Amino acid sequence: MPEEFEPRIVAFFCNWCTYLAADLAGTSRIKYYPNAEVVRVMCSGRVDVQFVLKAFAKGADGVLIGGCHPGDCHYQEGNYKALRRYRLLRRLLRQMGIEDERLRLEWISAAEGDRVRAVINEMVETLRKLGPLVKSDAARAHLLEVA
Amino acid sequence: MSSAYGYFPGCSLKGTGIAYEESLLALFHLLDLPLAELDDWNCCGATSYMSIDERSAFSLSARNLTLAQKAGHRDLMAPCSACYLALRKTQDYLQRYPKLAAGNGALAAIRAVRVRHPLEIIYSDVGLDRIRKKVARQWHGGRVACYYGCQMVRPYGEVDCDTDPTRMDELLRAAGVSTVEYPLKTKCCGGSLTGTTHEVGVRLNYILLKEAARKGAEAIVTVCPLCQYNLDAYQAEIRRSSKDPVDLPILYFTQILAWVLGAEIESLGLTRAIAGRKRIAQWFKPAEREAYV
Amino acid sequence: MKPVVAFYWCASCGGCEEAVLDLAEGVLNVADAVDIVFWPVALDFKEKDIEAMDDGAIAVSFVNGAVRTSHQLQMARLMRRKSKLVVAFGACAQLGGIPGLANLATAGDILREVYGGTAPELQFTDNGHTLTLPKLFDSVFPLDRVIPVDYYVPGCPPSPKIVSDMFDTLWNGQLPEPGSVLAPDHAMCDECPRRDSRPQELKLDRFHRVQERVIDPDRCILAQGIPCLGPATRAGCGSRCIAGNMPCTGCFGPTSRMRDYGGKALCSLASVVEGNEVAEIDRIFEGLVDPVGTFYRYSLPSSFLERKRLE
Amino acid sequence: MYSLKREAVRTHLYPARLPIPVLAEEFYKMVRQRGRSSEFWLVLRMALRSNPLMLLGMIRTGWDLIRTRRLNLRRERIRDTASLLPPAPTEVA
Amino acid sequence: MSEPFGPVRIGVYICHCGTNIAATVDVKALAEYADLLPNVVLSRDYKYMCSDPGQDLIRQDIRDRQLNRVVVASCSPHLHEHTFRTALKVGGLNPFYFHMVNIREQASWVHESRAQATRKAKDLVRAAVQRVAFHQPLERGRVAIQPDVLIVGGGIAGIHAALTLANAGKHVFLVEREATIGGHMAKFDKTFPTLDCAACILTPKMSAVRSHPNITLWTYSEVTKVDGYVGNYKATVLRHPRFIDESLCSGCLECIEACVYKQAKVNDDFNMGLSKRRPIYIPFPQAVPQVPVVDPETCIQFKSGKCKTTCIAACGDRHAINLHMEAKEEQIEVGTVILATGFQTFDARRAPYYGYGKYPNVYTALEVERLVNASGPTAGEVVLRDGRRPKAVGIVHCVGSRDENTNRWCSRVCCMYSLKLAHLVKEHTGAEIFNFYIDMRTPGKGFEEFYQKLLSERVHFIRGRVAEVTDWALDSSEEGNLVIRVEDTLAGFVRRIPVDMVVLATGLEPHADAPEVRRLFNISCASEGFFLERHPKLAPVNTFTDGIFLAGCCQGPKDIPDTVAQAGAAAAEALALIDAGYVETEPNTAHVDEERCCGCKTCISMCPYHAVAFVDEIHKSRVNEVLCKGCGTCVAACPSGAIRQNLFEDDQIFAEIEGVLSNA
Repeated sequence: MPEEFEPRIVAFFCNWCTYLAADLAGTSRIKYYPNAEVVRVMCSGRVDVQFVLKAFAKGADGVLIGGCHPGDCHYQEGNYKALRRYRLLRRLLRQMGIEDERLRLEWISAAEGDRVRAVINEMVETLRKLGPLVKSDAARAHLLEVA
Repeated sequence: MSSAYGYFPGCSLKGTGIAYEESLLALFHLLDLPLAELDDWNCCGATSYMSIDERSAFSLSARNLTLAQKAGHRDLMAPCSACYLALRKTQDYLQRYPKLAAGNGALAAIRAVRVRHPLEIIYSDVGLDRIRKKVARQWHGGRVACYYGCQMVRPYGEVDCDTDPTRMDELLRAAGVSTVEYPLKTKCCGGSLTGTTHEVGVRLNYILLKEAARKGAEAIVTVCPLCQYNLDAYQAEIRRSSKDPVDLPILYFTQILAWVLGAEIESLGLTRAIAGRKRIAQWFKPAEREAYV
Repeated sequence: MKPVVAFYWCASCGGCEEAVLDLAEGVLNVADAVDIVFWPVALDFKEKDIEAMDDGAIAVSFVNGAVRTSHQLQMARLMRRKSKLVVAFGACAQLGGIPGLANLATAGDILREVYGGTAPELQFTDNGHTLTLPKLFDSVFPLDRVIPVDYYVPGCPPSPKIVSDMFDTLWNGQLPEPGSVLAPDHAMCDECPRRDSRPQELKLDRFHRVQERVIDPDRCILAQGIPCLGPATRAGCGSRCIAGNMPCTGCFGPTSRMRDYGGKALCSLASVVEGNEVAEIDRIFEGLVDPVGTFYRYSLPSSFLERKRLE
Repeated sequence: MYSLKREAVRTHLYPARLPIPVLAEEFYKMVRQRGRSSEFWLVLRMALRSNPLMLLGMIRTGWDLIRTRRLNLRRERIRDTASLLPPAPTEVA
Repeated sequence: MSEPFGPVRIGVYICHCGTNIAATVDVKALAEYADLLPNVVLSRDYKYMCSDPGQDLIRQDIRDRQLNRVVVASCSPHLHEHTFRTALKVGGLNPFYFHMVNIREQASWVHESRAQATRKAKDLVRAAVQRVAFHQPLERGRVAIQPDVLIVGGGIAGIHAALTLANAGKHVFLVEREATIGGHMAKFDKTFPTLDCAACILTPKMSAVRSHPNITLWTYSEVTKVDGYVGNYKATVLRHPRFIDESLCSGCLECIEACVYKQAKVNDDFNMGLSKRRPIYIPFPQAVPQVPVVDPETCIQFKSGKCKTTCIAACGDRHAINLHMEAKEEQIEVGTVILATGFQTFDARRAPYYGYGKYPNVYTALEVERLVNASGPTAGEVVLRDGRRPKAVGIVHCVGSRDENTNRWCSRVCCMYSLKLAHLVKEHTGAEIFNFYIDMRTPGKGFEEFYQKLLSERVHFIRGRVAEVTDWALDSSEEGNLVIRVEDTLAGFVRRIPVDMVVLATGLEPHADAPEVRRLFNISCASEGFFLERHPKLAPVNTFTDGIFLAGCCQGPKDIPDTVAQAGAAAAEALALIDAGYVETEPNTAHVDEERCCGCKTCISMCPYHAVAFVDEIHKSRVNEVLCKGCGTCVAACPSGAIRQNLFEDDQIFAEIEGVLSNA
């Protein structure tokens, strides 16, 4: 694929752990790739599968969901709901020809600013290798051919 | 994948440290741990090589690691502390700076092979309990000081705790040998200084010997051919210069362990000792007068 | 004079045509009430007859079936041009329907599958006569993806009640907001005869396929571990499947507040399983053999992703 | 640390005939050519190049080693000495 | 979209945050870009949006330009969302017609390339502009604040906070794990830099706690369960049996004298094991409450049941001793909680090279605190374990502090307490004292002066991290001594200092069970494991859980003055809530569109707080907005989209997603 491909990632971060971790990364001036853009939700349990599908449909090459570590959820169990949806959604995406690496669920606590960097950088590098979600303009054009 | 441990003797074990090799082979035989000497291994490069040309120093060790991997060894055992460190360090650096590995295709080998020291192999893979069970001879000899030296434990601290190693003590105690608390156990033996700036090297060894004696040790046990040589070879000279009547046997931990586990005395290279020969003769009695436990 | 209406079918099974006849004698009222100018399945009119008509001459066209070939596309556009109102009739026209599952493959895959190596030629000439086959698209499209649609009638097929209500609204009632679905806007659980048997704290620790067990005819089907999409599916079907002791597979499609039917349904169903460990969760979901077929059975072409990713 | 030492050796930044760098150089040569070091020959060469007199001091130790059969006079080498050379810098990615 | 006040009119404000943002994000370009976005009627950039003039900008524009939506792109919403919402409110607009974009923590501070940071900032602003168009006016709910306060931990922090609140007329439950309050401070002899005696300043406060009518003191107790939310916490306190009834005991301590153990055999924890106690004991003479404890581990009656129980006899008709006492649980309801659970000292065995546990004459600082303490095991005599009086003492700084291998942080108090111990030990013994330090850190009122005083007392200061403490003697002068090996980085060579006593200035670290406590109260820990404050500067005693405050070393190492100050601050925060009488809650709660709800009950099992209930009469679900904490899990789970969440509506989030990607 072209060298200059830069993946776009939509990141849904929970307000209490992962979003704070991102804030910590900021205040600690930890540098990471600018490819991920954060949508804040109160809890990873709020992340509706439709959001993820929407992001992919609108051109995201990857989607990252960040929640509190198991047992640490600010709302006790929201992150487990997220985990269950994630596991099933993953299988659906496979059927739709979308690789596992494009959807990640990560537990990142408010103390783990550096993990935000690690996860995002790692994901960006993986996606660079995978290439864009919509492989060719031909594929893009196809859906428009009739409309 | 070969079940045998890859065995990297290093130059010294073919020379001044030959007793180490002899006793090591005897011990591994007793514990039925298969060894396979690395074919056509080359010098580890030690520290001197490093001080001329770093890159080729790494490629030296990389070659050995590659040989080990080609031979299908999961573990590569280096009994000499200097060899152990050189190999381990190469592995570490090549993983951290892959560019170093470019060209000699070592990276795969680097990841595949575990560099290990016999002390840690016996401690982890055999374990104290099995040593206790396998004890065949009662130790009548004196208390010993366990001397770990510097290169085996630092900087990696994988063979044993880097600041306060105890595994040799634990193993020997398990074998019924009493050891003394030896504060200098990780100080340097001087390495090649005894050959280059002689006085400095010998002084270091004098300190080591004297402190061991003060702590009530009647022998020092080592894990490295160079430590053994330095401590062993200059005691006469030390006696002359310091008027201190030091005469301590300097043993390899493999010699004591193998003896306690019932190895042929002849197979342990005990007669190759320079200092403390009398004591050695008393402690390691020939077979017929043995009290079996 | 009577309102002029037309029926047309694209990629469909014919079930929707049946649905009209399912009105039983009601169909006669319809026949009396309207003047049918085009109905390939029942009456012998030709495409050129429609082309001959003035634009907008038809009051309502009822188009069922999804759009899958160049000819269907052309016909859809023709019907649009000639009609004041176009009603997407049935799940296929509204959402893509069962044929929409073909979006897991490409035209190439399908032709290979059906004809082996030899795909049919699109044109064939024999002593002066030229036969032309329409082009098979790589994807199936819901009607509103190719032409503007005024109203939707859900169902596979639409239930008689929905159909008769539709006719009432179209002739007698005043017209609802364009784009609306002519069915209630709440989920069918509400109408489910078994709704009270659903436990408050439902937690599923495994899933079964219908053929794997005998379904207790009095208990909530989902509570028996069989994926039932009633909670996510628009009401109006008269819960015929449930009456037949079968789970709801979602033919009536989403309510107005859902944007991706399958995604929402999956999200909801996944929320009520047991297990906090990946291994256990995966074990439970093994029971859902075919997620796309389960959640997008009727709506893949109208989902956010529309189809399997093209290489 | 080694960088400093290397630099010092390279620029001969040490008293003439200081044995440490000499040892290093001799060791380097020997291993580079033969793939292994042989203690006896190594020490001999070092002494000869730095300060032959130091050999006198070594006589006793030497004798002890011979007495205990620890002095290996063979000049060790490996078969495949070619593979010792590090990759040419050009190969470095 | 349809709009009560006509079309959507959005104002976008880009903050420079001085250079924090402006240096990396092209704020001008960003503002110009925003100006062109749909529904945006004006877009400005300004140096400090959070400043008064910044907020005034918003207020004026709302008035003059009829804005009905506001987007501010600046720092994290955790910092200033509230500030700007208030600005909208003052400007006469519903505060929830606002959305905040974080282009500092998520752009300027974490990316290097100006181009990329600016590109990302544009995406985020575009997303916010699209989102805010869907915002709805909302009203905050109010929650009444239960006036009682729970304070966990009876060290100086807990004590001070308790007294402050109690004196303000609030009722306080003070729960302490140990048998007495006082914490670490009770173990100290003197306090730096003033050298006033710890007991003299602490014990009056301790007895004040005991006697205060507004304080319920539960020692030997632990909080085991916490439910509820700000203003309405329900806590369960487990009270371990001390086998002596506090209400009956008069504190005469005759039972201890009467114990069949003629001399004490059990290690005395309060004295760091430097002395012995009996199975029935009182931690120290001034302990509060003045009530002994029976230790079932060692009491003969518990072990064999064959004790003459002379203690019970000694207690006579007071019958205070009850060896069958059982643990009991107390349920309390409080509105706010102050955590003052303190710290633990670094275990010196983790630094084997300093010989603690190997050489008997290597002590930790806390042990020496007891040695120099007049009421300590040696009545203030500084003597070694063999009874000798030390002639030379080495104090090793930074043991378990500022060390990659153990704890990386500076424990803040060690330099000063080392100076204090140096002074006290010299005073008691006249010994030569050597301090081995990396840097002397004396930032505090009178601290530097104290350091100077020590220098003039001819205490030796050697700058260098100690390599090891050993008994290896190089020559006869070192025989029988401990030798401290250190590189004297000022003199520039390695030194060997023979001493006969070594004091390890062990650092402060979080309690081993801090993670459990953290979960119990639903707060976070920072990377080192201390409890995480809401903001390091602006909210140092708050946590991210409303109504739960921090005081003392559980939040990070600090000395007594800072601890007391923080305890006061925590008390003030609690008081502020209590006196307000209520808190305004975030309106981000979920609600059911009952018209649309199909009664499938999926949502019921989603809510851990039982905020969603099924109403059988109407066969629909309903959300209790007071119980709802606003996580939105039920919203995502509602299969037909009948549940919605304020501030996180589907419309809003979809708009945001599309916004982020709409240039993709």
